[in-house]
Amino acid sequence: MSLAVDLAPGREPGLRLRNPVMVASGTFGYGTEYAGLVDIQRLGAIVCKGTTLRPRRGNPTPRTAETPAGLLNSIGLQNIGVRALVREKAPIWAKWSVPVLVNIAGESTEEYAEIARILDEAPGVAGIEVNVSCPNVAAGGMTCGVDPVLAAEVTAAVREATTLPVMVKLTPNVTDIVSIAEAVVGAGADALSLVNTFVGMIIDINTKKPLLGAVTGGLSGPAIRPIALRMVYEVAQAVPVPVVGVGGITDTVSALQFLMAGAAAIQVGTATFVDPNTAADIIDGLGDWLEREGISDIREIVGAALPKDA
Amino acid sequence: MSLAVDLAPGREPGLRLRNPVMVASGTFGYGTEYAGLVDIQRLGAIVCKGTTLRPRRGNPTPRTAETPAGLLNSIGLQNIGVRALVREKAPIWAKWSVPVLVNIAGESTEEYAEIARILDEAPGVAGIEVNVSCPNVAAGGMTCGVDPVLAAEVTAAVREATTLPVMVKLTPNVTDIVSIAEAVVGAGADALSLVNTFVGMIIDINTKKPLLGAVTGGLSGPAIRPIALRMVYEVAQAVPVPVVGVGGITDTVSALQFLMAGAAAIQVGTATFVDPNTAADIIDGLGDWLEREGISDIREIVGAALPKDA
Amino acid sequence: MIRTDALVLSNTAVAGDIFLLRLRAPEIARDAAPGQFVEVRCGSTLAPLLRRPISIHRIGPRAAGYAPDEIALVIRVIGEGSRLLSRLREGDTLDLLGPLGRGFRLFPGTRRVLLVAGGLGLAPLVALADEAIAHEVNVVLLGGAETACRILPPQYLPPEVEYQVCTEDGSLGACGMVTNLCPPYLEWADQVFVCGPEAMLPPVVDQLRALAQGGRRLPVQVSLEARMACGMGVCLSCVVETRHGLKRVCRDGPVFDLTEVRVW
Amino acid sequence: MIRTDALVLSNTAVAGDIFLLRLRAPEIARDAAPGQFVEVRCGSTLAPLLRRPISIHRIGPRAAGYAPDEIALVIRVIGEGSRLLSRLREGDTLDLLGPLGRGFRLFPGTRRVLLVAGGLGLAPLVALADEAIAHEVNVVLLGGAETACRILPPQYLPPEVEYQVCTEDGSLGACGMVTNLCPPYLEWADQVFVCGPEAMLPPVVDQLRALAQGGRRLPVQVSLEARMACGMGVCLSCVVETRHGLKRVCRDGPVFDLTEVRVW
Ligand SMILES: Cc1cc2nc3c(=O)[nH]c(=O)nc-3n(C[C@H](O)[C@H](O)[C@H](O)COP(=O)(O)OP(=O)(O)OC[C@H]3O[C@@H](n4cnc5c(N)ncnc54)[C@H](O)[C@@H]3O)c2cc1C
Ligand SMILES: Cc1cc2nc3c(=O)[nH]c(=O)nc-3n(C[C@H](O)[C@H](O)[C@H](O)COP(=O)(O)OP(=O)(O)OC[C@H]3O[C@@H](n4cnc5c(N)ncnc54)[C@H](O)[C@@H]3O)c2cc1C
Ligand SMILES: Cc1cc2nc3c(=O)[nH]c(=O)nc-3n(C[C@H](O)[C@H](O)[C@H](O)COP(=O)(O)O)c2cc1C
Ligand SMILES: Cc1cc2nc3c(=O)[nH]c(=O)nc-3n(C[C@H](O)[C@H](O)[C@H](O)COP(=O)(O)O)c2cc1C
Ligand code: FES
Ligand code: FES
Repeated sequence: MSLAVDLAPGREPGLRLRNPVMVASGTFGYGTEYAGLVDIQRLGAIVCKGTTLRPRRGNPTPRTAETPAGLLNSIGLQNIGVRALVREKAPIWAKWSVPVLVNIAGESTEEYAEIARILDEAPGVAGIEVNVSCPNVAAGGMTCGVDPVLAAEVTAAVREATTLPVMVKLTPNVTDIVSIAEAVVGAGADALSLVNTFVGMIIDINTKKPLLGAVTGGLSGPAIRPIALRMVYEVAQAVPVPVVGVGGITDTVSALQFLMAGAAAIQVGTATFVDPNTAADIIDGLGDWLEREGISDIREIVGAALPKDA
Repeated sequence: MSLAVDLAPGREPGLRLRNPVMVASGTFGYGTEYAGLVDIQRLGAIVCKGTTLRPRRGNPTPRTAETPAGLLNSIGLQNIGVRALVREKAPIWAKWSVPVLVNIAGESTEEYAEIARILDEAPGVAGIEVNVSCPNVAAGGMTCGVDPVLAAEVTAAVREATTLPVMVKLTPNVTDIVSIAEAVVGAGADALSLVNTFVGMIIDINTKKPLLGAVTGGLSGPAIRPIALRMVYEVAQAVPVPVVGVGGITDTVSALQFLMAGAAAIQVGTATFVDPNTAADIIDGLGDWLEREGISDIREIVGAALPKDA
Repeated sequence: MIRTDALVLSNTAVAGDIFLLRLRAPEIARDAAPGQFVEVRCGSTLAPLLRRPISIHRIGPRAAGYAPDEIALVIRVIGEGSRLLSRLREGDTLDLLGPLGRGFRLFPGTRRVLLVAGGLGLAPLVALADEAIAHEVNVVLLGGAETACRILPPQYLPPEVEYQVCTEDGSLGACGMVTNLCPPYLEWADQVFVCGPEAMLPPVVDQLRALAQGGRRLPVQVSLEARMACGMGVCLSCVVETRHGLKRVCRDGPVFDLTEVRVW
Repeated sequence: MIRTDALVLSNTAVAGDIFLLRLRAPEIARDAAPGQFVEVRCGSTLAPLLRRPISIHRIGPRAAGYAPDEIALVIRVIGEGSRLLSRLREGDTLDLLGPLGRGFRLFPGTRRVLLVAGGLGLAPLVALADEAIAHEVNVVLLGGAETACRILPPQYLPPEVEYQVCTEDGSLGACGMVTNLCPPYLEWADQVFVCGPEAMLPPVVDQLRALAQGGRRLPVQVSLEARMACGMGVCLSCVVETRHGLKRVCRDGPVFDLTEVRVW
């Protein structure tokens, strides 16, 4: 039975995962934090924290708040910067068998390209996930992910700057995610991941003020799952590259829903906070399910729920 | 202590509610169904089921599915049509003290206008809520709510066709809800209500097919609350007319959050299914809260959480 | 119909993953008729969100040792909601809305009823059996399920009921679909009541068609399931096509004359 | 640090809306140090979603009749999560992740410790008191709360502890903030440990500043609260400004030297 998938089949040597279960950016640190609790080498891939050119302090606290079946966060890309990452983290990853993708965010097209160039030389980096969608950073972030032209521009610049597999991560805060997906694929993305978080907020009725220090934050978790799933279903029908489904996945059943909606792989985010073993449990669960169903290759069920004429 | 609000202060005789707690379209039928269980005359207002020019059969079943803290529905505007409504329902409402708004949906601008004209003569109709946002009807619905020009066109046509207060209900499935809100207010809306449901789906992994008969449906319930609240917060800062907050309100605390975000009134939808007394409980809860806080008029807290310079 | 916090008197695992909940719910016990259901809140949190429709299984049958203010529900564990219900303990409360829907109609002249249950379709038929027995009507109850541990053991039924069971895997009673057991009893009964999965209806309809060709038209009532959101007739989630157009299972049903929903 | 299903041995309402949970959790009891916490799953459903950080209140203190594989938590009911925890019953299991964070550091030479608790800040300080007593260190515990029913009754503390309480409304003990009780004991103690709301820190800092002017620099450790999502140092939700930049309360703390987080 095979769980293996390739997220960059159009590019040598591809981005081969031994299984389609990744952990999402910002929810697994640099991969080292959970090492004591989770057998991280079993994961399909790890996407590390959002990384910028220079180190960032991030947003004021409070930075998270719970909502019904959801989590709002406004971390604001606190990170050590790409150079420290290449120096301190990538050498650790180079010894791992699990591929690590670096999630990057820039404040301009040039910054995106520069980060990608710096990563290109780093051993231990298996690919780049371009965050054109972070809703927390006023400059860059949001504005570029909601506009097909800008999103394509950033994609092309990153594509140009690196030979690594490039996956572009889309924001769901748009009227028509398919048009953004098509633009980004046209600009050279090897794969797409979707979705990032939905812009939301919560008000503390005691202080009569927004609870988060940054006023708004990004909503993740099971609450957003049905919307994320619909977007994956739409995008998977529209683009020829692998799509990675993210958003509210908590268990094998929800992972299977995304695969059947056309996702070649999935990412687990918020659920890791609830149970650090979620991703590993899903890997086991997918294997068991395939066996019960008598299916020998996970790729057979990718897109099983898509319209047959698509 | 006063809970009263006016949702059409710019228009004689206004749309005065004795309290800001309404029940949302599609979740309270024609108001008669819950009459045995809820003291409906206490409500701020009732918005009746989405109504079209001709009767509609709606979508295939299954039409609903539960999601984490949410509900997907694809009822597809099954309704008796506006003429039957005027004949059979409006005369009942005319005897009620609670105002009833009719939620309308057309397949073209002319249809919207025609429905509005028919309602204009009906006693028992306190106002019109224009659903430019129903995600379930291929023709009309979605397409017009996501485009500022079309949304304004529909608003202007309805405005033209009736002397009743006109509230326009916005869809959240857009990149920039503020631009739609501004366009609609510019076209003559007396008030805005937001949000309608988010397009989502669920896949049945046993059949490997979308669970809903209509494939996608609209997501409502507490899951969407943080996103709805953020949109109300944005729109309330941008438009000069009353904004009605809808989306995942389940209790007094969540109702207060929407009021503080700038909503002049709120609507309870899905929560009524969970507890039919939710709206009545919120009315009591708001009264108690004002008393505890020593506030004499609910309008004092409307927008309390908005930036002070706005 | 009211909303009430019923008191859990007991919760018994009666077979496999099936639980029998006895509840004190005076207003519901007073107003309920066999075939009606309640909408149950499965927990106090926002997930699971919606109430679950659950058939009323017993309405204070004195003969079975119930007090008149008691009702019973049977729960089969399927997903999150039923799992939470299965964990209720004596002394807990359970938030109910009901009784809801239109129940079974036992005709005054009826002397012999056939009840045909697929799986937990049995639940509401037992309340009907109680009523029939109280009216000195003879009751045959045919119960089928996939496998033995999904069959309600006979000690949970009124002793007057003739109870025949079958399982799809043959682990208890005859092997096969419950509808296979029907033919002899269709000759015998004055009224037939069916509750269970949709798949039971085609064979029943076939058998009735055969009977009808022989000149015998039996009155058959069927209780339908549907995905519900409100349970109150408001949301139009649970509609079903009938001879008179779309009807709501929650309010116009769940019990329909078979002739309303199927032609033969 | 592990994830484990602890067994609930007892759940006692000890005061107002405060509950004492005794749990069998061998690995956590073995590894935990005073001041560390666990991340607790408050239910089995998706709402409430996140685990809640809860301080470890007792680590199997034999003198208090605990077995060595037991821990205790104290819970004050605030919202949904703590409400669910307050309803746990003997025999239930509780999903824990821990022990997490860096605890209090009792210096080898210390003979007299002052523990200053605001509200449920008392919870982890009792584990520290147990340890101190085991090392024959003298312990004064000052506990403050808004009102009497939020004060842990003395029978739940080791008898060796000198326990002074005060309430903001004067309903028990002295009237006022717990920090008002500190001054005499600051002269007496070798080490001070503070746990409670942020608002306690400024008065403590003021008192320490006065002492420092008199030439006495006391080592003070403070346990901080912060909104957490992961509890594991991953999400960067719980950061706090320190002398060495942003630190994570969940991993670099919750216990910090006061000099790290405040200047005086
Ligand atoms: C009129 C009626 C009477 C019923 N009586 C009983 C009874 O007596 N005992 C019992 O155990 N069950 C009964 N059911 C089915 C019961 O409502 C569902 O099995 C139960 O809700 C499963 O919920 P869950 O949360 O465990 O499963 P999940 O799969 O988690 O449920 C998810 C959602 O799907 C809906 N759903 C799941 N299965 C069904 C189904 N078969 N029909 C309709 N909706 C479904 C649930 O209501 C819920 O909204 C009845 C259903 C109806 C419509
Ligand atoms: C290190 C640490 C140790 C703690 N120890 C204890 C303890 O021993 N006993 C105890 O009863 N409580 C303790 N708390 C606080 C406890 O985590 C929250 O009071 C509790 O989570 C309230 O949750 P709720 O679901 O009842 O309330 P809700 O208000 O519904 O919680 C909603 C969200 O806000 C967060 N939250 C609410 N209050 C706080 C708070 N004061 N600090 C941080 N986050 C908060 C919750 O974790 C949750 O994510 C501790 C908190 C921290 C950070
Ligand atoms: C605390 C937190 C931090 C995040 N940081 C990033 C980030 O740095 N870059 C990014 O692209 N996405 C980030 N995300 C988004 C997640 O990667 C993921 O897209 C989102 O949470 C939806 O998935 P989920 O519902 O499984 O959590 C973050 C999410 C959370 C909860
Ligand atoms: C079953 C159902 C039917 C609905 N029908 C309509 C409708 O006909 N017209 C409309 O404008 N909104 C309709 N809505 C949307 C609600 O009015 C409301 O905007 C939405 O559910 C969000 O609010 P909530 O989270 O409180 O439910 C419907 C919602 C549900 C759940
Ligand atoms: S479930 Fe809402 S109408 Fe039947
Ligand atoms: S709570 Fe996630 S880093 Fe501290």
